[in-house]
Amino acid sequence: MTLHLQQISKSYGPAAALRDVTFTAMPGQVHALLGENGAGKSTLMHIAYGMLRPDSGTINGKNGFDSPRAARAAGIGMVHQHFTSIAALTVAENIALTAGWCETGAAAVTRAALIVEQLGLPLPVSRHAENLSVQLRQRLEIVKALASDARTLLLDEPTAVLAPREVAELLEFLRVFAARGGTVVLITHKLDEVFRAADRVTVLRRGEVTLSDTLDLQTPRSLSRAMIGADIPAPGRTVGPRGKVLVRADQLILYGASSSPASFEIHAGEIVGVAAIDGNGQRELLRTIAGVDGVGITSGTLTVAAPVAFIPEDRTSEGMIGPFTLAENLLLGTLPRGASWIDWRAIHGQTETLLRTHDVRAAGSGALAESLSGGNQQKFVLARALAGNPQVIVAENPTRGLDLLATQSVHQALRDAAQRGAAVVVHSSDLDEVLEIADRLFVVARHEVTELPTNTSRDVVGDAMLAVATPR
Amino acid sequence: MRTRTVVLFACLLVACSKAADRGQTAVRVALITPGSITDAAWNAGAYKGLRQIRDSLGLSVSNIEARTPAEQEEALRSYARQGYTVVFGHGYEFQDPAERVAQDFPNTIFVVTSGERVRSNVVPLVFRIHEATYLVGMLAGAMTHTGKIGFVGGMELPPIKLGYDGWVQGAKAVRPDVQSRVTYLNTFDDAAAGKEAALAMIRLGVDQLHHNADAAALGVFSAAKESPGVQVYGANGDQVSLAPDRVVASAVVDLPRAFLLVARDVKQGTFTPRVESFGLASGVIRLATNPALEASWPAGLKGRIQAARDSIVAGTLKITEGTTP
Amino acid sequence: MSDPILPVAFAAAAVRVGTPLALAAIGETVTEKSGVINLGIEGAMLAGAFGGAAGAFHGGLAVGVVAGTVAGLIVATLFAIMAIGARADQVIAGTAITLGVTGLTGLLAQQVWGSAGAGLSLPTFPAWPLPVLEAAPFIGPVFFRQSPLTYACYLLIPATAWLLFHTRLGLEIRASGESSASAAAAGVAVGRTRTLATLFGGACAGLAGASLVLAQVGTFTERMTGGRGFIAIAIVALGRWHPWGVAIASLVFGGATALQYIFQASGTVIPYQLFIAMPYLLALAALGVAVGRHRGPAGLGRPH
Amino acid sequence: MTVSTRQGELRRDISQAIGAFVVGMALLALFLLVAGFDVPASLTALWHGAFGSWYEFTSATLVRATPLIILGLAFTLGAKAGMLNIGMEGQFAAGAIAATWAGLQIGNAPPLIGVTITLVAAGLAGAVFVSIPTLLRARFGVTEVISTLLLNFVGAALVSWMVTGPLQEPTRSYPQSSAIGMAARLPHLGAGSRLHAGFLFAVFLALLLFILLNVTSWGFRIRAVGAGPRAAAIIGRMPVAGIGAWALLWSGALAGVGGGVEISGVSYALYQNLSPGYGFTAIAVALLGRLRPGLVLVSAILFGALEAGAAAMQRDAAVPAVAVQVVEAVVILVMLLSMRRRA
Repeated sequence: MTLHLQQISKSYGPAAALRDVTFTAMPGQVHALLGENGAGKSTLMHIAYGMLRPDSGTINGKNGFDSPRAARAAGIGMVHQHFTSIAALTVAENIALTAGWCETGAAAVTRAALIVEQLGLPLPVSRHAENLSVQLRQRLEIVKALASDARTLLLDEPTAVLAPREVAELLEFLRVFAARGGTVVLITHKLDEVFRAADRVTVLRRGEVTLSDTLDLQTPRSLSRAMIGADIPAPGRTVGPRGKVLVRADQLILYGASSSPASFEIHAGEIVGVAAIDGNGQRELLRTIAGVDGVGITSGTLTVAAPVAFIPEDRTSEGMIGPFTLAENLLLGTLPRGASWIDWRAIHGQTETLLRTHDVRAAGSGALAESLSGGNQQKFVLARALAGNPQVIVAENPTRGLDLLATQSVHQALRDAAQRGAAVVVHSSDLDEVLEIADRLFVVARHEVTELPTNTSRDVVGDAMLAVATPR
Repeated sequence: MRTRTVVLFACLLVACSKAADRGQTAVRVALITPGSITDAAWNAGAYKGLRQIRDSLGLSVSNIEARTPAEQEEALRSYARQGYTVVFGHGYEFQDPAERVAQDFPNTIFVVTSGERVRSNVVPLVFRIHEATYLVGMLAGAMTHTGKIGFVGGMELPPIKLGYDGWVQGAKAVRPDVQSRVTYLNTFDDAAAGKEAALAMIRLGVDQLHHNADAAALGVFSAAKESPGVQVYGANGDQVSLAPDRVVASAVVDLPRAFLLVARDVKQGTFTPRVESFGLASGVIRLATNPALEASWPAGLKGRIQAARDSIVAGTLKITEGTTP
Repeated sequence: MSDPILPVAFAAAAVRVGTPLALAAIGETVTEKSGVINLGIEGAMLAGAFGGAAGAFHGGLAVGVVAGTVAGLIVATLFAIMAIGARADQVIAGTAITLGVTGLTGLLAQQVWGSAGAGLSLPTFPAWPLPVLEAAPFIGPVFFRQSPLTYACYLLIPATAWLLFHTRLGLEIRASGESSASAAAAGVAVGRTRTLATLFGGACAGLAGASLVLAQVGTFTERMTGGRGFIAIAIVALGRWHPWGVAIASLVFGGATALQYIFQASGTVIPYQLFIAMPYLLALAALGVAVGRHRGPAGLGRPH
Repeated sequence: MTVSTRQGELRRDISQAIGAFVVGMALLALFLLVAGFDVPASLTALWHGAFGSWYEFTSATLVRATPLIILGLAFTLGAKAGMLNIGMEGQFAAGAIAATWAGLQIGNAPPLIGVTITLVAAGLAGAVFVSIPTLLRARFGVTEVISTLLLNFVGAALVSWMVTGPLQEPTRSYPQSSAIGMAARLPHLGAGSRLHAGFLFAVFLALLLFILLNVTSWGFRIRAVGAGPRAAAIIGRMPVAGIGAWALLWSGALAGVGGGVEISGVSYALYQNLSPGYGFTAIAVALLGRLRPGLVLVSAILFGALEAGAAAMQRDAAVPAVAVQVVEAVVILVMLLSMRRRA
């Protein structure tokens, strides 16, 4: 089935998310939809899937779908960027829910078992979704999308949480699906995936189509220009002096995490990149080093120099308090222990200084955190973390959801901090980002920490991460 | 914000005009009830009395529901400030606040139903309901087959306890071995609770039920209605109509009549502060029997009840407080 | 309790007292499964009692049952407009609605029956012994000599369990309650599903109120529900958000209440207030011990 | 309405509160009209009963507002930390019991000391009463909404037992306690006025809470835990559950003090029906005051005026008392509709 989006426009208030976008995906092809974060890729696909109504434009000659249900009835299935399976329901129930089956209970289990068999995507159908590994949850997302006989499959950055070998399997599946006459739209911002899997490519930039063509005429450079508009200068990279040991783990075993003890040292001036697939214990490791969230140490010792700054992955719920002002959010990170009076004037002053020095665009120190854009929020979180001159900085996915320029500025800030003598530990779900920024490389797999040389090939790192990606 | 608050208060001060002097010479009567006047019993009776005062004495009246001590004192004071001649506080709980307020308003007469102490302008209205429940109890003692009688009270208030004492003593006078049971609901509103309490007693063998639980007592009647062989006795009003084939008699407190008597004295200028105590002799407290069931009374019972009534009126038969069940 | 019929009578009373609680709690279970906590069911129950009384007063028992259910439905509609339509805080909207309904039913009762009240003028359901079943030892007199509304409750328990766990709608309700965002992504109309579940809860609460009037006391009095709706909410947690668990919890609560009347009437020196507080203390203890960390639907109380 | 700063929030909060109140009053007028009452006479009575004279304003409106202020602040304190204390009615009862007990014991203590002991006892009792839900939540994860709600019924039974048992007056006939000692009573502000020093105390509490919440680290932690528990734990490194429990305890203590002030300043003895549902009305008060101590004060006075006015409506225009509950509910619902963005 051909998916034809004609002159789609969509605005949120004064900001236009999509302007006159025309997009066509043909049966038998994998069509890559490429673009920076915020370019409008997800918005476009949400419109195609009936989750959003366009302000104007048509889908296959009609006004768009009223609901995802209508889209599914038209043979369209979607795999979302974040998992949408419901943890407390079984795999079969999750499939039944999305596919719109009337069967429930045992009948649904039978039908689900048949579906996963047919699709060649095996899943334990009567298990609860919360008990699945990350790879199986991702597989469940695909099964859900295809269960109602979808012939058009939309995938929104499906590879973000997968290890390289799993990515390869997924792309292979998509190729086969297309070869059998299916239509695939693959949203990504990774050029290598585009070249490995796609037949056609469309690039969006700031809500407009900047390129749409068959892939064989394209080069990485042409796509990158279409995405970003200009060549991005490579960030300057000077490795700081390797200083004294600021983090030392000795025979460390974390509570609830089995496997062998970890011993490592992290020095001042270096950036340690942590590569791992979600759910393998990197979160616990990072949070234990940062001293937050109460992960217990079962045995061994961990010594961390103070002060430690932590940059949590989810800035809107963990990094800051939305309905608080920026001054209050600054105080949140700098409040001394014990009882004291608060000198708001001084804190507002500090906040204003911070906003200026880190180029955070906000209405002032009295602005509510939730009124800032995502990039500015992250800049603020980073600025606050660095303001206390931390010895150790721990960051989880510090660039998630940011566009390329904002990402560059975050990377630069972390490098600067390392150069000033801090020890920096960074995890990103994006292996490429880890490889780009790290001076040293840790892989966390099945709660085991292994150090690999930085010049290790991407595939070898991937294998190290994947060693544990099989169902537990 | 602060400026707005100041503006608000300024408005209030301007608005606080001299509203009070609205003094009138005509006799005006107010009633404060501690519960809803729709309870078909204690408060409804008082409200009926108030309407009769308006209709038959031609006085202007007002009433208010005040459930809490704070509201009760506020209401007493407000009526007194408005120059009401008589303010009925319908319950023992008005005694203390009425005494406090009365000092400041010597020209208003405060009548406290079920009160106890008399002051120059505070008058307790005492209903010796136990004189009637004694007679009702005699009937129950005579009518019971199982030898077990039961009582459902709303709360453990003095008039309710005293009524219970009369009921038990009356029953024992006729049948000394009678067993009595009592349940307090802690509510006057929850009819379902009243019904379950009554049903529990019926299961325990009780076949004669009496109550003092206002609206919640409707459940007692409902329980009796559906339990063969169980008879029920009304309280406060004549409640025969609730279950004509089951209500043997009611211990009536004729609240309207008592209110009317007090109001008439005030209107005629013959009122003197004293404990206004009403018993069988006054006609305010009386036994109302169900004529349809009188045929089923044991022989001679009518005479014994009449004799007991005469002894109570004459003062030779006294009902003592504090019966053990 | 040496009397041999007493255990039967007690158990029958537990079922009778538990019926309105179970009706309201089962409805609330469906509501909460969809992610909505409705403290307004106390109000819906009171409205149901009033509607049941007014309906029966004017048109007989059947009209009473329908009117009571509809009254509960109306109150739940108001709640749904607030809590689902306008995404207002559910706890507070429910509390406010209960407050308002308490006043409104008081006013309306005065309009319908005047200041004399309803008296015992309303028809009530007699106990309908079910043929054959009622003859079963113990079980018969306890469960099968009850009012038709109790039988309706018996039907409602498996029907609700079936609805929740064996139908498409039930799946959508549970999905909405676990994660409204994921449910929406799966194409569930979360707002509509939650509204349906809330209305169902309101109708059940209305029926519960009507059963209080039409199967138990035969009259309407102001504030007559006396907090039963709030207890029903505790029962939902006690029953771990499952219709059968809720049914058992209702029975336990009904038993505790029935027991306190028997204790009181049996004559003890223990203050009667302890008996009155007993069901609530029991619920608290059970919440701590039995429910523990079982938190119910993950999205409970969160607007979509 | 898009709001990006605190000042913007405050302006929005005030205008919405006023709007909700105005709409509530308009609906009241409509309601009276439909129900067949004399609307001008009813509204005149409402106004006079609340603000008609200095006496009415102080002795009716402010006296009724006093417990609403204290309980409104109690709810505010809990809600700021994300704890919904629906059980203030029960804590109020516990506080009243303790205050009565203390007031009966202290006899001839100097007045200031007597009142202080009485109110401290009330606060302690409120805290003890709420410690059960606090513990259940900390230990077993039971939501405080349900546990505090259940304890309201227990509180009512407890008062009922006290006035027929341990605290009953010596003749043991009336279900009430003896009057507390003079030392335990809050003085009246002016002869013939019902307004007592408890009102000033409530105003002081509002000021105190304002200061604590806004310029101390204690209050900042409470607000942070309520507004963003995850961020408070991770960035602020705060013990979230502990701070929440702490706030709930103080909320209960404040509600207990509310009961103590009612005994000390108004009833002087323990009765069964001490509260007409202050614990529930105060939730509305706190919400209308947008959980800001200063606005809670104003909104409590508005509710006090509404209730005093409703009493006068019944007295002078024969409008049934239950009407006021309908009005209050309407005000809360309109308020909720206007603040949905933050719900």
